[in-house]
Parts: sequence; structure tokens; C-alpha cells
Amino acid sequence: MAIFCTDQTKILIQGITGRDGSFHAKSMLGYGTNIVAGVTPGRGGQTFEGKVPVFDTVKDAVAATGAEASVIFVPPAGAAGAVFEAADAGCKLVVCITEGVPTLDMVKVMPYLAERGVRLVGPNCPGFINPGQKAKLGIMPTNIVTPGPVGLISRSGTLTYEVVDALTRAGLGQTTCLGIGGDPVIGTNFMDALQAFHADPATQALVMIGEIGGDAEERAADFVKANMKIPVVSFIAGRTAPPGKRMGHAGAIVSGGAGTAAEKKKALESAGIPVADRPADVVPLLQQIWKR
Amino acid sequence: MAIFCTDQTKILIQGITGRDGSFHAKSMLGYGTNIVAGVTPGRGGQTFEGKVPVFDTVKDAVAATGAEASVIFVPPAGAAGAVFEAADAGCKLVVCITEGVPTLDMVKVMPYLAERGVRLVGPNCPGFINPGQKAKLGIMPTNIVTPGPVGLISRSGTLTYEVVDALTRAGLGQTTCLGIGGDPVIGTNFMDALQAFHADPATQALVMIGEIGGDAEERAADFVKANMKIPVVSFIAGRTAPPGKRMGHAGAIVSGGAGTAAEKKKALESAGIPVADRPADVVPLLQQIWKR
Amino acid sequence: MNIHEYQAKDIFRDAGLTVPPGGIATTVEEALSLARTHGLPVMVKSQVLAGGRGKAGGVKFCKTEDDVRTHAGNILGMDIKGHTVRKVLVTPAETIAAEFYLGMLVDRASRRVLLMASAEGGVEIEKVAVEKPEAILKHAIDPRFGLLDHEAMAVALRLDPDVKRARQLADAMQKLYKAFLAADASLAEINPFIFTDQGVGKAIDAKINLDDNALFRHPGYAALRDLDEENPSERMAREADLSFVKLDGNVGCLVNGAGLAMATMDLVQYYGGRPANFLDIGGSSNPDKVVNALRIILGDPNVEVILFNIFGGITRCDDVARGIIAATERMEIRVPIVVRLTGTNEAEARELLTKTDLVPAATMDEAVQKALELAGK
Amino acid sequence: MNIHEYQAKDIFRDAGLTVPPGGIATTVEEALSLARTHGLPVMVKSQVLAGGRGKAGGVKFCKTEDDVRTHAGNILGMDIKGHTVRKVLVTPAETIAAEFYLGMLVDRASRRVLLMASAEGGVEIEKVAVEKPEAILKHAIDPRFGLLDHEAMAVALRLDPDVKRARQLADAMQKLYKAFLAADASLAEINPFIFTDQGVGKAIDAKINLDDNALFRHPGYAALRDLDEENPSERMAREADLSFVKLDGNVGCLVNGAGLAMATMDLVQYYGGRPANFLDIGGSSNPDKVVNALRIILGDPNVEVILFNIFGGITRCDDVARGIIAATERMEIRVPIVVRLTGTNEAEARELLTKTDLVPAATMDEAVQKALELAGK
Repeated sequence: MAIFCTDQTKILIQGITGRDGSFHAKSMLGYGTNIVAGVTPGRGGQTFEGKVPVFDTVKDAVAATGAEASVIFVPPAGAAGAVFEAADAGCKLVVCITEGVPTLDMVKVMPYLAERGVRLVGPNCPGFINPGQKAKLGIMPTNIVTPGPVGLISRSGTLTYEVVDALTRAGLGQTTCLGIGGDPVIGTNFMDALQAFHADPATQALVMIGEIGGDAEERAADFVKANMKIPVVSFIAGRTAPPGKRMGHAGAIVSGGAGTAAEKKKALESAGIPVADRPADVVPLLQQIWKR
Repeated sequence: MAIFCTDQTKILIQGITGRDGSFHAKSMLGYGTNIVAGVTPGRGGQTFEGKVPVFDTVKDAVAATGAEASVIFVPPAGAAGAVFEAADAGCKLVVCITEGVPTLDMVKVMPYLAERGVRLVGPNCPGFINPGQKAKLGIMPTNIVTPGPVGLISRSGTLTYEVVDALTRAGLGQTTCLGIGGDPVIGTNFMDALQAFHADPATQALVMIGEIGGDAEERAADFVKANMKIPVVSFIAGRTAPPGKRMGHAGAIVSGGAGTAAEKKKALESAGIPVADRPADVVPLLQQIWKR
Repeated sequence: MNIHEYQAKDIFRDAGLTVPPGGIATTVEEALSLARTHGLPVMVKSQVLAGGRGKAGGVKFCKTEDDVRTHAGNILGMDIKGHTVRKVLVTPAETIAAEFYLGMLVDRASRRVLLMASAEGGVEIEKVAVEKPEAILKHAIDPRFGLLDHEAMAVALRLDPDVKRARQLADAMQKLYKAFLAADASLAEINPFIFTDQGVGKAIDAKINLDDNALFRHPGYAALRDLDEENPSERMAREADLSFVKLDGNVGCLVNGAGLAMATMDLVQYYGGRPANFLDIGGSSNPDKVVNALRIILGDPNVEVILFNIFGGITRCDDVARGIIAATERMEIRVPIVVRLTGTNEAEARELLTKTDLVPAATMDEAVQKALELAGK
Repeated sequence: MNIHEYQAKDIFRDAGLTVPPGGIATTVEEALSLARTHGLPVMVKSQVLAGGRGKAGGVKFCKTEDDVRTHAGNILGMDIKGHTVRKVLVTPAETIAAEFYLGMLVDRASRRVLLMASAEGGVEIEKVAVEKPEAILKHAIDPRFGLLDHEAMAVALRLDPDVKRARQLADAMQKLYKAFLAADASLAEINPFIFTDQGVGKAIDAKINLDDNALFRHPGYAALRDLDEENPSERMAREADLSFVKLDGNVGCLVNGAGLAMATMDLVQYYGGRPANFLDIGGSSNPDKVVNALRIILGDPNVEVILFNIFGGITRCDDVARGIIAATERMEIRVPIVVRLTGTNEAEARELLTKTDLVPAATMDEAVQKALELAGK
């Protein structure tokens, strides 16, 4: 098993005919992901790659195919609108890949999702991949993952791939590799992801890739200490980031002396979570503490 | 019994030190209503009429007295804000007497109440009085009511008193006399009130005082026909109202040929509800169909 | 409060809707000058607070300056449903490839703002509602989230499957909602919303009714009130804070409470009379208010009798009687007055009235019957 | 994007907040003229995008024209935390009977806009947060209903039990929220919000940070950007749509992905080096973007080596390698370049690099170590 979805989950893609959407839809299909529909207003009735029916609205797509989850590749101005639409149409899982979404759009969308019991992953995230389910909802490279017992949560993209690649090379396959995104307001935060992994019996060890800004890692540390018995290791990016400067991700900023890598490291270590000094140390650290 | 509240219900008054609030608070107290608190920002710590403690906020009042219901006498600009405050503080019943509240303020407040399971009566209404419970939440005259088995719902104020007075003179006491208000958007509409009376075993007959505008009476007629076994009579004001003109109440307007008194009369009569030609005919009509 | 098309268009523009330019003329010369400024052809549109302006000949297409001269000349001064046309809007005529109806109002049943939209644009929507109700799409807007992109788009795609046009329609709906909220409207309509031959969407007509209860939040809107459009007695009533509607009978009615006031009118009719007005004087026994009310009613030469119908309720009847007596002493009253007062201290009130010319009555029915007798009916 | 106090005050004014008037001067003469217009005493306030202006001597009270001359003269041209003061705000000095802090920001934990308020106004709020956190009241605003009257009033009454002042504070909070939403802010602060001796509430300082992601909705805000305040390399990066932060080391870093870019900087430091910058070139292998990135980094004379760290992911490494090679062929590069490419077609990419001067590396660690060797560390 894994978290959030299985190989049975029916998935649709909003913005499937766009530049990014079509590129990644092909990759997702190629991996074997159960994509049942695409949505692009005005393209209803077309077929994507000869097999995926395209609809004008998510509602139409859900009615025709029973889709339960949506992956969103629409431009920033329409991203929140796409999340609203997916939730309104009954999707219980929405993964928003779009980068550059206005923060207040996400603030507005959150209670709408809460009222409908919808999980959002992202925005501005690579999504996730469940290698054992051949389910990829997002843009992660498929060639670096392999099925296995390790769960991975990250606020980052390529840094995640770096660690996943190392895990796979070390023979440590993954249940789910999840990139939650680097924006200040995201649907699934560290804590939400931790709780999901905690509830997944297949996940026997966990890697958390954090970065500067906010206190998600600190709160995650508390949760791990209080609840989790499986081995957890971590890495925090941004030790050398100067205060007050946004490091790419809107959320990656040390402000008012809070959200530093040192603080996060301290909190994690005091919760019994070893923190690697280098990305390359993550896997050896995990192997060291994991009594299989 | 009666609807909405009993003599045990703890009631607070928002705007208790204002001109209208203090006047009616005295009348309510005089009737024996269980008023436990008043609220006026900046007057916290004072006492009204030597017995009712005044608080700065509804939250403070509820915390100190356990108040469960609120009656609002604040000016129009603050009326919706007062409803929000009462609901947020945990009051499950809010009666808003204030006249002249902007309609969109009420549109905004409605989902807030729905989320919290709060019943609103009004705005722009006389409130209600339960003679058997000595409970008056509003501005109805107490000298014209008496305990008994008749329920009364009305969109009007003084016209209601006219009919209530006639009921009392004829020896027909009341469970609850309820004025729901004449605004387009109100918390408790005809249908809501009907359902409450339907659930009250003490109410053995019902009088509905309607007026032109909207289709509340028509929908009420359907409900009565489908669900109610007790005798129901009605009167509709506004037969002579010219179309397109607002007759005092914001909601009392015949527009686009809809909402006429004739239509309402037809709907009620076809649901088996006799409609009086004159206010003075209401009581005789009721006596005629009521087999006690 | 109702406002003119050109005023509604300004509110629409502020909300970002595309509205053709234009100007207001009160003379033919001004209309010609505006036509030259905006370029022919133009539409000359009567600005009166009444529907059916087109059918009444109050909206004309003008290809030439001669057309403008003729039509502006005819329209200015024209009577449309009792309203005299005092100004016209001169605005460029648009090519119309398609037209739609977009409207919003406060819906009692859902307690929300209701979006209404129809591909049957440019015709009376009330007629469509009766004859072809399925042609009107409706969507009740959740005030917590507003009119969401996909909600507007779902309606728009049903109006027009062309995505480019549907996007413009959806955008117009969202901006109409923005205008509705910003203005505290009770009704806002674009009829029609058109697409030009070039596929550009525009609101070429505009209607907004404002919520009187919310005017206090919009001090600027006082300037939008067209005093010429108001019946003088209705204006006096508004300024005196009285609810008043002029009717064409001879029995002047002063009642406390809107429901009772309507019931009183109905009862006048029931007994074969004709009410001269609807008037709610509210709960007060203030002589000033009674004086104002009497003045308004007596301004109507048709009035042959005045009928007070007051249910005392919480205010004491003797207080109300004193107020009425004080008011009648402060002015010349040319017609008989019947007073029905019920409620607390009703007997004392009747006692007070016996010392005056006022005719007392115990019930509504008695009061109406006495009034009709006195009116010489 | 950060904007100046005077710009933030304009946004506050639009939302209805009471803000003292004032004007911007770039010379002592202009400052004097403004002081005369507004009337002495005035405050002369440096307009730079840095905190702690007061402590740095960049905010002065001026009782006389001589004071204005002296202080404006001193402040214009002053350096505050690396920012040169090019303009001052001249605004009437207010009497201060009480001062408060009012602020809003997007709160990650509640995923809402968080109202923060404190009676400890006029001092650095970060300091209060650390030393006396209980002095900061917080309320997370439900976006569905906004900041409700009673919510604002509950906070306000805790700041100041005087009802008249509490009402003004509550009103200011609601207008601050309105400004926050209207501007798509990520932070908005009034520090201090004061009451004058006459009890009038005013926002006498203003700070707004705008959400870069939302700038597309506010075309007018482009004009608010103070190009003088931007580091030239950061401006070039912004115009080239690259995430870039200038640092003071000698190892120029080009990385795809923000997290990996930070990790790369950290690794440079881990091995004893100092990164020259943070730079995320994103997922693209477009040679133009690489050229722009190289140009920005090479503009820094401290840079002694360039380190590409690319995790190929879905894009193929040979494509990325071709992009880098094309870019390096289009410009003069004065320092060695180490390239680490991992992912799909990694072997082909390394093959391509062997035909160039670029130094290949297989892992992050190897790449960083090679770069540090080449930097002559």
C-alpha cells in the first residue's frame, strides 16, 4: 500500500491539452497511472493520446468516468478556480502542480475543501508517486523510484529526487514519494502527510526533506515524537540562506530570526530524528538507525 | 408548550441600553421573560433596571450567565454584526427586531447561522411571544395575548395584533404568536415556522397572516396540504396594492405579475386553507372549521 | 431606489464590465453634438425609470444627423408610462451578432443572490419567464465564496458553447456580481449583453435597483436620485421618512404598520370605496410625523375623507390620540377625519376624541364604513 | 515585492484608513517646500526598503525650517543597512496620546490571514514577539466571512477598554484587512496606529509587502517598484524570470530547483567554501536562460568558479548538457565551470561534456569538491 491513492483510483487531469499538462499526462500514462479523463474547456469530445476522453468541465468528466482525483496543470490565474471546480465536482483528492499561484487564492480555497472533505496536495509541488501502485500524480521522474517500504515527504522538487535516487540505488524502495510544495499556504502540509504515512502500515521508515521558513518541521517533530515508532531521518536545506531573503520558494524565508535551519535541526534531533548534514548522508543515516 | 423557547430559556438583549432596547427590555421583563443579561459595548459592569447585568460582548454575557437566546435592538448598520456576534457566542436562537437592515448583510449572515445551527427570527419583525411561558422575545403587546392552543404566523406587525386581539377576545388563547418580518431575506420564513408549529403538540389550530410578494404563502400551502392535520386559516393583505410598488415592507411588492394576493388566496384555498376576506373574519372562519 | 440606465452603466464600468461610451443630452442640439463626438450611427435612448422604453418608441437607431434630430426631438418630452422623458443617452450603435440576458437579484427562497442568464436576450425577461421558463438558467451564489470561475463558466457554456464567448459571458457574470455587491443592489440586469461582429462582448443596456436600506453606506448615491422622476407626494413622504404609495381613490389612509395599512386599503375596497394611498406612519405618536402625513395626503385633491387606523400595541392609545389632536390643531383640515384607536388606554383615547371634531370608531370595519359614509360615497 | 511607506499609505488611504497627508522630497528644498505646505512641525522620514529607519537616524521630528534643512540634508544620501536614502516623506507631526501595533500576514499554520495587534505600538514588533509574546493578540480571519465586527471589537477592547477608541481600532483592523485583500499583500502593518490628543485614530506608519505571485492582477503595481532599491544583479534575474539571491562568496551556483539550490549552497559551505549566490534556473534546458544566468553570476567579480548542479528528472540530461554548451559558446567565460548532471541520459550528457572545457562530475559532493579546488581555495 501507500498513501492517498491506489492503482484503482480514477484520475483526471485538468489542463490536459496545455503544454505542461500534455507533456506530463503522457509521462503519467506511460508509467501506468489510471488516468480516465482530461478536462479543457472547449475541447470536450476530443481524445487525448487516442485513449483519454477530454471534457469541457470536471463535472462532465466525473459524471462520465467516475473520476475521483484530479491533477491540475493550469496557469496560475486559473489554478485556484480549477481546485474549486474539482472539489465541487466531487473529487476527493486534488493535486495542484501549478507554480506561482497567488497566496490569497489558496487561503480562499481552503475552507471550501474542508467543507467537502477534499485533500489538496500543492500548489507549486511535484505531486506524488506511489511506485507499488504505478500511480503518479504529478511530475516526479519515474525512473528513480522503485516499490518498497520507505515513505518520503519533502517541501522541495529536485532535492527530493536526489534523495529518492539515493534510496533506490541503495535498494530502499518507496511506498510514496510526496512533494508537498514550497508555498506558504499548501493543502497538505508536513503534519497532514505525516499522519497519512502514520496510518499506512506499508510505510516502515520515513525520510523528511525540509527547508527554512515556517515551523512545519518543528511541529512535525512533535508529532513524530508523540506518535511514530518507525525510523525517521531528515535533511533541512537552507543553512546558508541569509535572513529576510526569499530562496526561490515563497515559503523559504527566514524572517524575524524564525524558521532557521539550525532551529529545525535542533527540534528534529530533540525528537529523536537524526538530521543529515549532506543529502548524501540521508540514506546511510537511515540504514544506521533502521533495525530491519 | 409552544415553539422556539420555554420559560427556562435564558435570554439576553443586545442593545439593552439603547432607546428602543431599554424600552422593550422593560416590557419584556415586566411580562416575566427570563432575561439574564444585556450587552452594550462600553457598558460592561453596569446593571439594567437594578437586576440585569450588562456586558461588553455577547461572549462575556454567555460565559457569565449561560444565555442561550438573544434579542437584538441595535441600529441597522450594526444589526448583521450583532447577529454574527450572538451566533459566534453560542446563542442558538437570535431574534432581530431591527428595521432597515441592508438585505445583502442578511444574505451574508445566513450561511454563518446555518453552519452553527442557529435559528434567526427577523430582521424587521416584532419577534414572538409565548403566553403560556411568559416569554416575550420582541415587541408584541402583552395585553392582547393569552395562553391557549392557537398558533399564529405573520409577516406583519400591527395586523397580527389585530388578529391576536380578536382571538383573545373570542377566548382562543395562543401557544406562540410569531411575526417573521417583512424583509425579502429573513431567518425564519413561513415554511420554517410552519414546521416548528407542526412539531409542537400544543398547537391545535393555526392562523397564517400573509401579504403580497414572494411565494412564501404558496409554499406554505403545499406544506400544510402534505403534512398538517390541524385546522389552518389565513388572511392575505395587499389585494389593492398596485404592481411594482413596495408597500412599506421591502418584501411586499408585486413584481412581474407574481406574488399577488389573488394567487396566494388561490394556492391556500386549493390546499384546503380558508382565506378570510377581512381581518375580522379570521376568527369566525377558524371557529367554523375547527371541530374541537 | 431605481436609477437610470446611464447611471447603472457607470456602476458597471467601475466593476470592469465593458460598456459602450456615451453621453446624456437634454436637448436636440446636445444630442447632435454627442452623436458627432461618438460618431454615427448612434442609439438615442430615453432615460426614464420605466420598462418597455423600446416598445414605447423611446429607443431609436440613428444613421444620420437628421435621424438624430428627428428621434431626439420626438423622444425628449415623450410620455412613457406616465414618465416624461427629460434626457436621452446618446451612445454608439453596435453591430449585434448575438444577444443574451444576464441578471441578478436577491432570491427569498435560497436567501442568496441569484444569477439568471438566458440566450433569449434583448426581449422582456418577464415574458420569457412566463412563456419559456426553461430558457432561463439560474444559479444561487454562495456568499461565502462568491461566483466561482467554474460556476460562471458552466452557465456560460450552456448559453454559448463557443469557449471564447463563454469566457466573456462568465467574466461578465462575475463582474455583474461584483457590481451588485459593490452597489448593494436588489436587482441588476444586462439586457442585452451582446457580441459584436468582431466577437467583443459588451453590456449595451443596464438596469440597477438599489437597496434603500443600504443607501446609508453609499452617500454618493443620493446624487443619483432623479427628483423629476418622483411623484411630489412620494418625495415628501420619503423626506419625512414615511412609507407612502399614491393611489387614485378618495379615502386617505394613515395606518401604523405596513400589513395593517394594506389590510385597511383592502377593507376600503371591500366596502366599495377606493383608497387614496398606502401610508405607514410607524409606531410613533409624534405630532410632527402626523402633520407631515396629513400634509402629504391632503395634497391630493381627490381625498374626501381621512381614516386613521391605529392599533396601539405597546404605545398607549391616549398618547397617539393626543398626537393626532395636536397635529390637527396645527393645520387647516378640509375633510372629515375618522379615527380608530385600539389597544392600551383605548377608552381614554376615545374620551379625548369626543372633545374634537374627529369621528371615533371602535373597529377597523366601523372606521372604514364611517369614512365611506363621510366621503359621500 | 516590498514597497515604500508612502506607497503603502496610498493603499491604506484607498481602503479608507485615516493617514496623515504628506509628500515626497528628493532634495532639501523640496522638503522645505512640503514642510511649508503641510505646516510645521513635520516628520522627515527616509524612504528606504529597510527596517529600523528610526534607530538609524532616518526619521526626524522637525519643529523649525532649520530643523527641516538640517535633518533632510542629513537623511538624504544616508546609508541605512546598505540602502541609500534617495527620498524622504515629509508629513505633519502628530501629537501621540497612545500608540498601537496592527498587522496582518498570511499564516501558514491556520492557512488564513492572521490579524496581530498589540498595545506595544511604535516599537519593533519582532522584539515584542520574542520578549513579550503575550502582548501580541492574534486572530485568524475566516476568509468566508472576513473580519467580523465583533471579532475586531473583541481584539480592540483588549487593546483599549475605552469604547470610542476601541471602535476606531476595530474599524482600522477591518480596513487594514480590506487593504490587505485589495493589494494581494503578504504582510501589512500599521506601526504605530496612534490616537492624537483629540482622540483621533491615525495610521502614521505603513508597511506592505506584496505577493509576487499576484502582481499579474495588479498591473499598476509595476510602477511602485523602486529600481534604485534593487541590486542590479537581482533586477537582471527578476527580468530574466530567475530566482536569484546575491551572496558574498566566490562559488557561483546554477541549480534546478530551489531546495536543491539551497542544498548546494549548504554543501559548498560544508566543504569549507562560500557560495556566491542562490540561483534556481528551473526545469528548462533553454540556452537563453542559461546565458542569462551565467551573465548575472559573472557580473560578480568575486566569482572564481561556476558550479552547475542539475538533477535531470524528467528533462533529459543530454538536452540540458547541450543547452549549457550552447550557452557557454555564446559568451566569454572567464572562470572554470563544473557541471554535475544526473538523471535520464546521464551517460550521453557526460560524453557531450568531454568534448568541452566543462568539468564533469557525477555527484553533488564531487562537483562541489572539484569547484572548490578550481576556485583555488
